[in-house]
Amino acid sequence: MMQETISFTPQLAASPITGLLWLIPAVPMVASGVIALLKQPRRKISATLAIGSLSFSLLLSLVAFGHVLAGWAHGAAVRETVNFTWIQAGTSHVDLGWVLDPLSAVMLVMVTLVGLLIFIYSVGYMEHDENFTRFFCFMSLFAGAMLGVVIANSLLLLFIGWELVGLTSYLLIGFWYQKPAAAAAAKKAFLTTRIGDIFFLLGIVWLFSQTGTLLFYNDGAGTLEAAALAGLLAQPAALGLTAAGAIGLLIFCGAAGKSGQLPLHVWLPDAMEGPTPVSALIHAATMVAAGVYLIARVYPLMQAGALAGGTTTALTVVTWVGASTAVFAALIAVAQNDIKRILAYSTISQLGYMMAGLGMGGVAVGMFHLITHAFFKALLFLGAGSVIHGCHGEQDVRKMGGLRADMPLTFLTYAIGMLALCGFPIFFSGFWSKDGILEAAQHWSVAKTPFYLLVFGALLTAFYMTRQVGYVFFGFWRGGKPAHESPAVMTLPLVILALFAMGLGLIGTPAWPWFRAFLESRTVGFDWHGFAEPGLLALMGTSTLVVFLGLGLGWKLYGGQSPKPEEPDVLEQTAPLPWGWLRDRLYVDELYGVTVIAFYWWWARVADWLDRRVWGGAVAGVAWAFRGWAHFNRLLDTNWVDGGFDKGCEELASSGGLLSRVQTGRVQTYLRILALAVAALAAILIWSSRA
Amino acid sequence: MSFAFYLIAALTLAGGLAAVLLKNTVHCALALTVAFAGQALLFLDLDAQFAGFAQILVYIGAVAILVVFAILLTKGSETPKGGVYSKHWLAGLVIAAAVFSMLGWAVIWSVHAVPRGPVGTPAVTVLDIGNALMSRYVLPLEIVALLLTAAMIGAVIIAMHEKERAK
Amino acid sequence: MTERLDLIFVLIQQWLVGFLPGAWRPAAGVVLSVVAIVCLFPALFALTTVFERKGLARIQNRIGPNRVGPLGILQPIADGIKSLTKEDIVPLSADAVVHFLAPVLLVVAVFMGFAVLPMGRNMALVDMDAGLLFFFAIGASTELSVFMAGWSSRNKYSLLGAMRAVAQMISYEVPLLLSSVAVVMITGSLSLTKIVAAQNQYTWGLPHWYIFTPWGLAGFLMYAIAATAETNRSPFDLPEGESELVAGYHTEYSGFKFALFFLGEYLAMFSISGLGTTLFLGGWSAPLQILGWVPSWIWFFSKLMLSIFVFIWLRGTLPRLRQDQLMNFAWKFVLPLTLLNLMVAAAWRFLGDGWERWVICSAVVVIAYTGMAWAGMRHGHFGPRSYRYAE
Amino acid sequence: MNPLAGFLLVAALLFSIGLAGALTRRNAILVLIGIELMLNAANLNLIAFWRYGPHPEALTGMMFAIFSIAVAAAEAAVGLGLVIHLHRHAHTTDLDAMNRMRG
Repeated sequence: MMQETISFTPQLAASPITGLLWLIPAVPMVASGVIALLKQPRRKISATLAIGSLSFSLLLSLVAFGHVLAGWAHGAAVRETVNFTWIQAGTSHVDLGWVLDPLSAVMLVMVTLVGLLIFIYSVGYMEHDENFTRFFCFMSLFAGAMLGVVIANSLLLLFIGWELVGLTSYLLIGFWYQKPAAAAAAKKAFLTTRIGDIFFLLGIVWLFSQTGTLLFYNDGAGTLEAAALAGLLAQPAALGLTAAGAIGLLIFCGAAGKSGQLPLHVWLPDAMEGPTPVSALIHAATMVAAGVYLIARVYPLMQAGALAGGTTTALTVVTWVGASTAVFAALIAVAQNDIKRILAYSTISQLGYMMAGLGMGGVAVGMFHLITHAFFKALLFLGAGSVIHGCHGEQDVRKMGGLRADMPLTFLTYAIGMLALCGFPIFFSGFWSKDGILEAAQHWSVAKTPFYLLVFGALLTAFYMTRQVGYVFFGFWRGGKPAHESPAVMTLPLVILALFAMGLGLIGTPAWPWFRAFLESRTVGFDWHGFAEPGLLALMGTSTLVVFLGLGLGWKLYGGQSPKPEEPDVLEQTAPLPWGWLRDRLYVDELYGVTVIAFYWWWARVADWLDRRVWGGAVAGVAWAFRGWAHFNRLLDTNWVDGGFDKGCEELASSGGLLSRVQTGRVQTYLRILALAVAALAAILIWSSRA
Repeated sequence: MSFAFYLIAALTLAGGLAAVLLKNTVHCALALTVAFAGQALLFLDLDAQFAGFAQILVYIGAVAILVVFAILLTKGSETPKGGVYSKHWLAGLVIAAAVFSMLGWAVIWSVHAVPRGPVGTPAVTVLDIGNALMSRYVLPLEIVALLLTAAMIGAVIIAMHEKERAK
Repeated sequence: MTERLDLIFVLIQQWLVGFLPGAWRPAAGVVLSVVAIVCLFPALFALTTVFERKGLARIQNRIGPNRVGPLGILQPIADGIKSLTKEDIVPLSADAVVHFLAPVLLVVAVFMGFAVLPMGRNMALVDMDAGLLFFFAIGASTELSVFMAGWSSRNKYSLLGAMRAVAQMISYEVPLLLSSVAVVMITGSLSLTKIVAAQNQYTWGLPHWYIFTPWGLAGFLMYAIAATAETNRSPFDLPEGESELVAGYHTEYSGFKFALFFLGEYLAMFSISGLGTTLFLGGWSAPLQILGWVPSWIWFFSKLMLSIFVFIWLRGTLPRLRQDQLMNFAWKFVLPLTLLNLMVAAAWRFLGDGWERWVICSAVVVIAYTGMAWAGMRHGHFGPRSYRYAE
Repeated sequence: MNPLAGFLLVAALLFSIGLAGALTRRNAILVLIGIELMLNAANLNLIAFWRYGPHPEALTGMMFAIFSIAVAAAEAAVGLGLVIHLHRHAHTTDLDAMNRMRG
């Protein structure tokens, strides 16, 4: 017998802040619900609600972060969970819960902080949009869902948040649904990520069938804890994989879909059809990073069975996919002209770096790049938004130019973001986080190719960013109406993000690997000898060299010159053929067009034919048979049955005439009959009970 | 059977009879309130204080006023031409008498079969009633609340004057 | 000595009853109390009429009655004699029986309300378990007498006045009841003596009157508004608006019957003030602990007279409302706020004894009042509006 | 006489009076008045059974009567609303005159 109950009794005595952790996603969600009920003209209230709720979440996240920090300072690895049973069906039950540990604490602070800044920025950016309240409704919903993903202690809760995040992404990409391109992009994003999600769901179901729980941590009974992992390792799957490895790969498919890894990256560039703050928040800083976060979250599962210093099949796949995505996307970015599209490919590329970092260096390496990237990529997108805003909606870099004079603040912050992304040495966070990944790649035991791929990617990154900045901010103005600087509500978040883009590198230098120690709950001290590790300085030198090479190459080709929009690109003049390939995004979309979509087209034709010919024919045959039977019946009816019925109906009509005399339409007649009937009934009852 | 009971019963029945028999509709309504008041007194005689006061509050304070309003709104206080009784008044009277004889017979025949409760006044306070309403009878209470809301909306909609929109 | 003074009426009653044989004593005690009430309140009524006329005169910069007796103190006696000796006119087409019954029913019903009011320590005529319900049940039947008066007079002004009065009384009875229910929720009893006993406690020498709580203050305001309307006093005196309806439902009454109506209205004012005093102002309890030696009935009647003074003050100050404003005010402002007040009272009950309940309840009440007032002003619910004639 | 029987007989009489009124009067409002009397008689029965029944502390009859009073109030409101509507529609409250089944 099915028995469904919802009991909300936490199983563990957790600290007060962990008990209240659910408020962090809940408050923006509630705000979203309230905003959904508001009318469109209520701009101020909706923006206030969204920003206020997220500020509250930020505050709580900071408290949670402080709690974890305090625990760490006392030498304890903080991992507090609150679990509860969601569905109880017979003896088996599905549990949900949330967890507070260094990983989720860091992500909470990042998501709420970046989110808050982007919300504030949106007030300025979306100022003239008629669907202002709808925008903030979706954004708040997104923030809530994303925070839900972050605090989830259950693969199921994570998946719920994951799908909600996908939904809001769909809604926001198609925010200007009047534009056909936006509507198509939204559908594309939704369907493409769904492919990954199906595999992810398969992995979840498999995991549940193997371990009977979806909780990550549950006092030794969670899926990420030793007992369950040992069980998974003992279970062989196909192709020489263990169950743990196979599930890990399935989960990685979901992550690849969401994080735009090869070959499911095609939706992300098109997603730039959405408003720019959306691109910044969802498609650069947070949602696409959710895939990386997912891998980091289930890292024990991915790593299960690895020997000391070794790696697993799952992690190897992650590494290869990440490294090739990094180079692949960076190559395409070189030949793009849309300011946001360049950034989108750059995001894909950087996500590849993170994946590779996770695969080769562990959670800390990947996560560090995730955090720094979130800040500088949000900065770049918001800067791009500011540029677009200032250029009256123009997105083509060839039609800009010389903006450093018109938009000084935007230029300054954009330059900081760009240098951070390129990995300009010492002062910018990107340098340190990318360096961590390169170092891990250098020491990887399986192969050296990823290292070379990533170094090449770094060179390309520096090159295409220089190209973009050269086009946009240097040279002379090639557009129509002169550009103007954006209002303070937009530039202020830029400045704050720029500060973070520079300063965040300090917490992850080899001399003071604070971030890594925090995630792994080790003690840390400041030590110059961190730089003295063999090969490290050489590596840093290499990467610096590569960056300068990229910057210099870019500056040489694009700096200060301002080709007309109609003129072919400098590179196109030298090598038109590969340039064409790159401009057309290496034909991945077309490949899908001739393979997947063509197959579906063909299959739809087949199904259509089947429907028309086979099933339709069968149905038509049956219909014919029934029609024949019906004709036969009609003959019978008209000759035999009707006569009898007519006779009966005449009888009924005459008796109905008798009865209709009672139906006078007078209420009191009815009442009278009713009363008589009651009296008679009472008499019968009493009489019968007497006997 | 105390003297008070006979007095109150007589008052109630007289009020009821007057409500049914009088010619002027408003007088009928006023006689009806007398019957309601007598009924409330009967409740008090039965130690049902709460029900008695509720009876006064609801019936005299609301239902009687409603009836009076309805009479005035339908101009019902004027005596109609064809008399106040319907054509088939004799049939109605006979049926009512039949029902009464049936009920009276049933009461007299079966009342001794009812098991007797404890002698003396039952100690029921308003607090007990409140507790019962909030625990055992909470579902009926909610349903009645819903019903009252529905009835209120329904009555308003039925009686609302549909104005033709001239604009 | 102070205790004796406190219980002086109870003692006098017992002393008087002591002369009778034992079997008659309970009945005689009740009769004595009834006689006391029936004598006391008309006397108070006489005093109040002159007080009101004097007070209104002060407000309007006049002198007021000053011919009969010193400073016009004996004016009510002269008025009484006048109305008793006047001719009792019954209109020819009037329904004589109903015309006669209406004022009698009014006065009887109003007098019955006093039975449950605790006018001092141990000074409630009947300590009924459902006292508050009794009070409202009896109060509801006064509407009927108003209707009877208006209808039986066969005068269109009387009928219009009566219909207005009944509609108004029904409309304002709802918030009146609801604001009292808040008190019942907190006290957990419908018995008025228990309600007073619950308020007769002191912290730091200050009383626990319900008016000193957020929900109590809000409830008292609503109660005062509804009570003013329920007794057809200015600014809600439309049913008797002499400029529109001559004198409302008692246009066709003269002489003693008119005096009865007059008496009935004032008695209703007394009883509703007495109930307000009992529910929100601590009944007969002293305002400060150190004043506890003053006899309890003095406190009750002082508070009663204070309320009467406020009634008079309002009458002298505020202009009359329009019918649509009156109804809108009842259903769109007073009723929602009393409903909210119920929730605030419930929150108060379940938030425990800490300071949080003060903060939360006060905040809710203040926000609701300012919000409603703001919205009302903004959408013009209380502002000027074109008049829709009765159809 | 058994006290319960007294109350029951009074209730039966009241019920029959109400029924007679509902059956013989022409005015729709008077029919409603008759029905109100019948409801009251039923309530009296409930209270009487509660008072003289075996378990007065269970409050069953009392509760039934209280709910019945509440429902009767709703019934009166809707019924009178209908009568007013009918009057507006047919310009009469005479039930004998209202025998058309169509509007």
